[in-house]
Amino acid sequence: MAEEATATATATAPAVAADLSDERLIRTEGAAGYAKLFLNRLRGGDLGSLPVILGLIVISIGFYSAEPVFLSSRNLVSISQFAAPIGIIALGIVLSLLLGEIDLSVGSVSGLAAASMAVLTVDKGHSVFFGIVAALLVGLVIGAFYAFLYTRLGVPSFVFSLAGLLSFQGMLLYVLGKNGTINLPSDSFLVQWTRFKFVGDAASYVLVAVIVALYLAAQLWGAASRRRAGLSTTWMPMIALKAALLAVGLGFLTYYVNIDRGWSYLWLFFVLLVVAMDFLLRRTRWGRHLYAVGGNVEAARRSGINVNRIYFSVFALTSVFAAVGGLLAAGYQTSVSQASGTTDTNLTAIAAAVIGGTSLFGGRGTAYSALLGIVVLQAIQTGLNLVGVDSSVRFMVTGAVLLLAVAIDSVSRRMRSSSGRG
Amino acid sequence: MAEEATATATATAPAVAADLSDERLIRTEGAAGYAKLFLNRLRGGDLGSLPVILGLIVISIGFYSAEPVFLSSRNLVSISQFAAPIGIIALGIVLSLLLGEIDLSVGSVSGLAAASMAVLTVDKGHSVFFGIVAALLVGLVIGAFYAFLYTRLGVPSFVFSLAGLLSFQGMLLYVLGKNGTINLPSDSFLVQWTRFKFVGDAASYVLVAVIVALYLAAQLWGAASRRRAGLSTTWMPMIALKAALLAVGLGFLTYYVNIDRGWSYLWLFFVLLVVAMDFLLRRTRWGRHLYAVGGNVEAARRSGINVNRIYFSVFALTSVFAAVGGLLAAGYQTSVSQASGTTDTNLTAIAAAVIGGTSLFGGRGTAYSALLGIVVLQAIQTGLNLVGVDSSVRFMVTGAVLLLAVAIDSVSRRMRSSSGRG
Amino acid sequence: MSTSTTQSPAGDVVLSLAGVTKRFGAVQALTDVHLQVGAGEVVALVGDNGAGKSTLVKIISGVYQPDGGDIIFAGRKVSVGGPSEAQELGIATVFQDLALCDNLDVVANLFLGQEKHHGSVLNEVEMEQEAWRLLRTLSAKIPSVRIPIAALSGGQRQTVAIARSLVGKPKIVMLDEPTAALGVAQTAEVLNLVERLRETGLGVILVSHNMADVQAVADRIVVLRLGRNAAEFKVEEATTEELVAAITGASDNVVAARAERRQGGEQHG
Amino acid sequence: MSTSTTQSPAGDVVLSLAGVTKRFGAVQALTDVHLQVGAGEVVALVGDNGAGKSTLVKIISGVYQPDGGDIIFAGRKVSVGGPSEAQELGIATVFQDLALCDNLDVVANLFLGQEKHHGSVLNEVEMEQEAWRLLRTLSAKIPSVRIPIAALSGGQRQTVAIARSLVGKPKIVMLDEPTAALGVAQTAEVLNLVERLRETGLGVILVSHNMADVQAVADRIVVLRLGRNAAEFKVEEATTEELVAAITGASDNVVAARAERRQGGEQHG
Amino acid sequence: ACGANDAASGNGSGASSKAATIALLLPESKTTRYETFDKPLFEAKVKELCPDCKVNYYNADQDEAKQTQQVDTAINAGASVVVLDPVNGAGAGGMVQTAHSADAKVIAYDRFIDGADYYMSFDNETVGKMQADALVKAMGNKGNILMLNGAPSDPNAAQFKKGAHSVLDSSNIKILEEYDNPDWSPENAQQFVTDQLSKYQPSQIQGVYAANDGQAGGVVAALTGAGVKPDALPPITGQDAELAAIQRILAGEQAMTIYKPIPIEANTAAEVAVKLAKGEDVGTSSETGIDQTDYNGVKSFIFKPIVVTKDNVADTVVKDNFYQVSDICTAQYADACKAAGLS
Ligand SMILES: Nc1ncnc2c1ncn2[C@@H]1O[C@H](COP(=O)(O)OP(=O)(O)OP(=O)(O)O)[C@@H](O)[C@H]1O
Ligand SMILES: Nc1ncnc2c1ncn2[C@@H]1O[C@H](COP(=O)(O)OP(=O)(O)OP(=O)(O)O)[C@@H](O)[C@H]1O
Ligand SMILES: O[C@@H]1[C@@H](O)[C@H](O)OC[C@H]1O
Ligand SMILES: [Mg+2]
Ligand SMILES: [Mg+2]
Repeated sequence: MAEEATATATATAPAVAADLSDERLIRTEGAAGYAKLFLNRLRGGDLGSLPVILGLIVISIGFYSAEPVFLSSRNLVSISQFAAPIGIIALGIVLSLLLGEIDLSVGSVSGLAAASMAVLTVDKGHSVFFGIVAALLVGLVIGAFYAFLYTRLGVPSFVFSLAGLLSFQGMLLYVLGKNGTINLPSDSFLVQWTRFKFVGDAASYVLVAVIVALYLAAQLWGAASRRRAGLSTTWMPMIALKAALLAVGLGFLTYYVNIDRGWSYLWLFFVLLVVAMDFLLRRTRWGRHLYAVGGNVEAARRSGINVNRIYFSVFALTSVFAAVGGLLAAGYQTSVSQASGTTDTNLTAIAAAVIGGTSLFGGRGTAYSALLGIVVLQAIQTGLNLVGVDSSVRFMVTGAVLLLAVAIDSVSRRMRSSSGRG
Repeated sequence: MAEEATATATATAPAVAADLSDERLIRTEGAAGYAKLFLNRLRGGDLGSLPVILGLIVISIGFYSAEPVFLSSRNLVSISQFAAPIGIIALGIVLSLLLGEIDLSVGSVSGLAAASMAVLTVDKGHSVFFGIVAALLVGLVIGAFYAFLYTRLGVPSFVFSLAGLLSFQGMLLYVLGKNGTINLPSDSFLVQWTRFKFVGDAASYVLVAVIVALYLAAQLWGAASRRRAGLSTTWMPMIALKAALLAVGLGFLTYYVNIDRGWSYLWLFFVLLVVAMDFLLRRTRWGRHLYAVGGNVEAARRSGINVNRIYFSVFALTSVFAAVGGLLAAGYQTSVSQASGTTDTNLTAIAAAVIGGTSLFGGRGTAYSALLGIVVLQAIQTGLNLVGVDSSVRFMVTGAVLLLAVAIDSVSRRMRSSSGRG
Repeated sequence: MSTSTTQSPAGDVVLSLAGVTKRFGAVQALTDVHLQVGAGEVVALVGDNGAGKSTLVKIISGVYQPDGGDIIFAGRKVSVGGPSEAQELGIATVFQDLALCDNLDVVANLFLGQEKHHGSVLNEVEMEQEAWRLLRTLSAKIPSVRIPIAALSGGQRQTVAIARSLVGKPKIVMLDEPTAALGVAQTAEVLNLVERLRETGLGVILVSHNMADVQAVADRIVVLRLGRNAAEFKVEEATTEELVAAITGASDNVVAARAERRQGGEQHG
Repeated sequence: MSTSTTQSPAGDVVLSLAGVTKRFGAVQALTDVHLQVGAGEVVALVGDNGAGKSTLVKIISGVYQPDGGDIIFAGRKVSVGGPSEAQELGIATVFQDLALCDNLDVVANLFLGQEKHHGSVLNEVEMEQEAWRLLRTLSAKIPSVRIPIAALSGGQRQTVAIARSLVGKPKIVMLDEPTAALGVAQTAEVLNLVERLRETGLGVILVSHNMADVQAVADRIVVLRLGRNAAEFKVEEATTEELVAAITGASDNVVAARAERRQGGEQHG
Repeated sequence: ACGANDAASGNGSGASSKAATIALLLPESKTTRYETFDKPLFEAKVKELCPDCKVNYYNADQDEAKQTQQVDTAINAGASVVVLDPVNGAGAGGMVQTAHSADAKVIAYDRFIDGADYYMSFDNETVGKMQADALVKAMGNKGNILMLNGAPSDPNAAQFKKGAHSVLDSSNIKILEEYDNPDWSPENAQQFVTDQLSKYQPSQIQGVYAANDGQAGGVVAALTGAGVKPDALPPITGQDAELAAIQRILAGEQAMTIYKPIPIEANTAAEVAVKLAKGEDVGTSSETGIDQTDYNGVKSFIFKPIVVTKDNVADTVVKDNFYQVSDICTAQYADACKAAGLS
């Protein structure tokens, strides 16, 4: 009835699209318009993830000139494989950060999950499938427990995840028992899948074609329904251009990695998860509510959102992703030990999310930041490995390069804010 | 002239103190009033650091029943000595957190500072004084560089301090060079001062008397000037009671630690720093501005506060405190090695600040949280050392106890917020 | 000052409060407050700053839990455990602090918690179309609905918050100072809107400091002073002077003094 | 609609803007705006929601940098690089979003950046005493000045923000919708205050949507529409209808329509 | 599975190529030996034996996952021989597979890896035994000790622990408390011992087993901090022959350390690596004079660790040029040096 009440709209719909009728709006039309828009964005510093990509390019050129192997097909494939497990963990961290929360225990959880799987399959003789399901359950239970601590008792996430970091490391030791390291059988499904599965030559191009077709279809369908609703649409040639760029870019990359082994299942699985999370975050009610809670939890609550459910889903997903990452890392490494997940995993995963552009303060960031961030970190690490220097120098250079990669982004943001945006 | 403009105040000052005239205020008068106020606060959950202290008491009783040595004079003295160096680092972290920023590099900075001192004094034969000054300068320069990155380039603190964590660890390795561990001469001032200086029996009681006298004087002077200004004052018997409690409490503790070696200079130095920082934070313009920037940086800037200066001072202090902590730890350990500051230092210092009650999101917390937090953490560690359990169990119990200590606080806060406060 | 406490509201009583009490630490914000709203009735809630109006609104909308007192909704005693329960009962609220998510755009804020969707996928196009319709109804001057709320002017934000309350099917709408930041045209539209809501049989609680607006649209005026019921008027019974006197608790108040001074007709400048 | 662009303000010109322009991404918020304020003059800045009033205020107070245009203060061309520079020039501002620190108490917020101190130690007693004096002047209904701002009602916060602008010795005071959340008594006090500021020779810029208030205290009224100067009136020349027409850009607007309808005298309810 | 087996093609580094690439992977950098001795010695020897060969160096910072990646990177960079000191030997099978699938040979350096082509090391369990033996001897096979083991997350620590226990458990020595020190951290060692001193009198502790020199330093700090005079310290063990430990040994603060004469290890590794790279035959005894043996099915060269006490500092670390006398005998230790006849 409130809708009836507002039925007496003031004016009839204008000739221009409803969303472009304000006369203060600077219009974007045709090629020139887009060029101008792009220039304005450049000047305003509103570049999305462009600066981090730029950072990545700078880094790559640097390492390439020091050691050409860096950009070899083979090396790119290995970077992608190593990036995947921690990238998946970082994806979970992105979700936590979007809520303005942190999870310091993803490393321990990944180790504990992998150890549980290993003990169940290798020591106790259960099937790999059983082991994987059990490991995922470990993640789920931990996440649920975190959600309980947060929503019922109000313990800050920093504290409970710090406690988890310690406790689950203890459990990892406990589960592994005296023997310590457990080697996974090399014919185990997990080992084979993570290490030796690649998409075949032909299949990979089919994949590219399907992706481009899907993209194009989604864009055109979106444009059509906006036009039907009397709203502005993206300029058609622009859509075509973007699709073409996508096709050429993906096609070339595929050609290039096919020189070596091609796209690994491991990497594709990670990318698929990122795309799926991106879709969930941007296109579903759950994602919308997640951003709302991260932006202003009180406003979200007053809007009738079930805030506790959002916290539950995020803590659970973060821990489950940690478990998945731990399993894949174990498969790729073919073993689980007392050190699994305990060294740099936490910091790397959190750093990846932040470097990719997700804010620590909630409400700002995308699923893609996990991908971008982990690729940057892995590229730095691999590059420095190839250059081959003493640890002292390597540490110093890692820090410096990291700073460089992010500083480009920061400076461009700074330009934006001084031009009044944000 | 704006003051002239407002000279025509509406009503003459009422008979009650200006700050108690609102009739909605629930009054506090006499012993019964205070008792009621206290009960109300208990019920409302507004307990300050009481819950964490309660957590500490629960922990202590637990460990005491498992191993009575835990509460021995000797053990308390050694807890206090171990707590001091990291406590000082945590104090710096508190400052960063009050701004809503983080410093992940305090561990590396503490190690680098200590290594610089050690190399200069032991290898290069400079005086200890020179070494200490150089180490503090290292901290200062790092902090200043951080401030530059933050205020000029807008790099987030998480990122630059992560870069610092790596780079300064590299520099630590570099500075120590091929010899690795450096032993400090046992007659070195730093070693002697951190390990063997204790306040004598008589002197310690004099100290207690002075503290109580100062407290009383400050309270009475405050009350007098409030009365002169027509504002409400604390009920006199309350002041007397608090002073008496302080005297008895401090006196007993002093008596108890004097059974062993007494108060160490190291611990007193830490406490002095905490008290000094507390004073600076609560009673000076700088401290006020720091809280303002942490609470709402835009509002602070619009109030004409030089926000950049605040950031500079905080990043500089955090790094300098890290350097101080590193020096004291080196003195207490009588050596510096490649591992100095690189293992748990960061996490312990940050955890101490958070457990003590400082918010990760800026604007809320006190200098005392560093003290409280580090004592809780050291008590847990010492207690577990004394009980002597497997490392797997140790990790699990550490996590659980930590959670317990903070959960008490969280639950009481939760009660408060459901009763409408904060 | 004419105080008539027993009123039979226009239609059936939708909401009725009795003996509501709320304390914050040392401040007693509400003491034994009662209030009734009927279907198709506009009740204005007025009072000085800090009188407890917003606290009362937040209690009804489930944001705060009262320390004591009853809430009777549609004849049934209810306990509003949280904002989502209030929404389920059919209570829509425009909060004084707006409660918008700065990081989300206008469309997302408008439909927050009540998104339109195909299956579980958001229907952005329909929401955007509907957003423009709602905003036009309120004469909103918003250049784009795809910019984050953080980039809007004060009045633009308030318009968004008001438009929010029209999404869904409420039985009662509470507006806490809805026109404070609005321009003259937008204010007029909101007053029109309140009248349309009344015509469709909704109960409306309107909190406002603007006596002219209150007198223009309200059926009944409830005055709070220092957290207590101070007076209640039928709108046609009350003069502005009486209202102000009830709010401030004195008839020789600063408002009266100013009015008199200006009556005196001296030219300034 | 009578537009008289060349005005000689009451005293010397304190502040004058020429050709000020500001763009936010795709939105042109201000285009070639000019404005003058004299000593002892109250200039009202009015306009629809999103017209650019607050943006203009923020440019003068150094919060935003203009994309183009000149600011002339006390006869000198200045560039206001930041809020602290504005304060040094003697520009005090009450922002529409108040810009208070929620975590600090009332006293701390009132004196933020201008604390009273002995040496480097804060003089809390003097500040608290002065705080009560300032708040009483504004008829503030604040139970305690030692509770954090987060615990205050909307109007109480606004009162604190206004009181802030009286600390120190400004030459010009800008009030961006200062009475939006205020009660009737507090509003009257603020209007009194504006008049007292004028009497002491300060320049005042008052942003408001309340035409009655504007007409009561302003000397001159500047109208912005969609980011441009739309009209300028001497207060005694302008009728409310003319003002509204200038703001909305049409004389057959919703406000006029409402007024007419109510003139029709029908009883509601 | 396509492509997995032709991975090495296109690298142009056949096993017999003259300009072969050899990868050296070391586990961490917080222990001085690796970058101070192993790496430079190995590089120098390779240069000597095969001037055209290239050595690529990697350090894993005690992170298994990082090392896995480094093996991959090494292969990508064309290594035909991988000299691998694993962070965790027990879990390094996957790395060997990776190398083998690219036709590269693996030498397990210092820590055993099942499936490696060659293994050369000081045996970890033996190290633990030697430490315990020295301690038992110094204590006259009676009295109480505190036992500080390495990090529970470090698989080598378990081997030291096992070796030490095999001796201690069958002796008359009583272990009062035992501790697995996370990160091998000296700070933790100091705190652990200090805490025990709340429970036991210093006089109740007749010896301390510390698994490495870093921990030994923490133990000394704890005991002296509790008022034990440096010359009254009980026997304390160590390992790694860190400079700081040698100094403490001379000053009488530490009883012993384990010196692993790294030159011989590094040189042998270089020799075998170059031979493998050139496709030559690796003889049954090395030019460094070590006979090849079989250790768990892997062709091995096993070296003897050496116990260093005050008496043989001059004959071991100084003689081997592991340290210069001037490094050891700083002002603080001048007297102790003189007493031990070092100059
Ligand atoms: N930080 C910002 N980023 C982007 N756009 C902005 C920003 N601030 C203001 N705008 C836009 O500029 C225009 C003018 O805003 P401004 O706040 O000046 O309006 P106003 O006249 O104060 O309106 P109101 O009466 O509603 O307060 C609005 O359309 C707004 O969307
Ligand atoms: N969360 C809170 N914590 C503590 N005190 C509070 C809180 N919320 C409100 N109060 C106090 O309760 C009293 C009533 O506040 P409320 O916001 O209901 O006033 P109001 O009538 O809406 O005033 P206004 O017209 O200024 O909006 C005020 O004195 C305020 O200080
Ligand atoms: O030599 C020791 C090494 O083998 C172990 O892995 O880490 C600690 C060192 O002391
Ligand atoms: Mg209110
Ligand atoms: Mg505005």
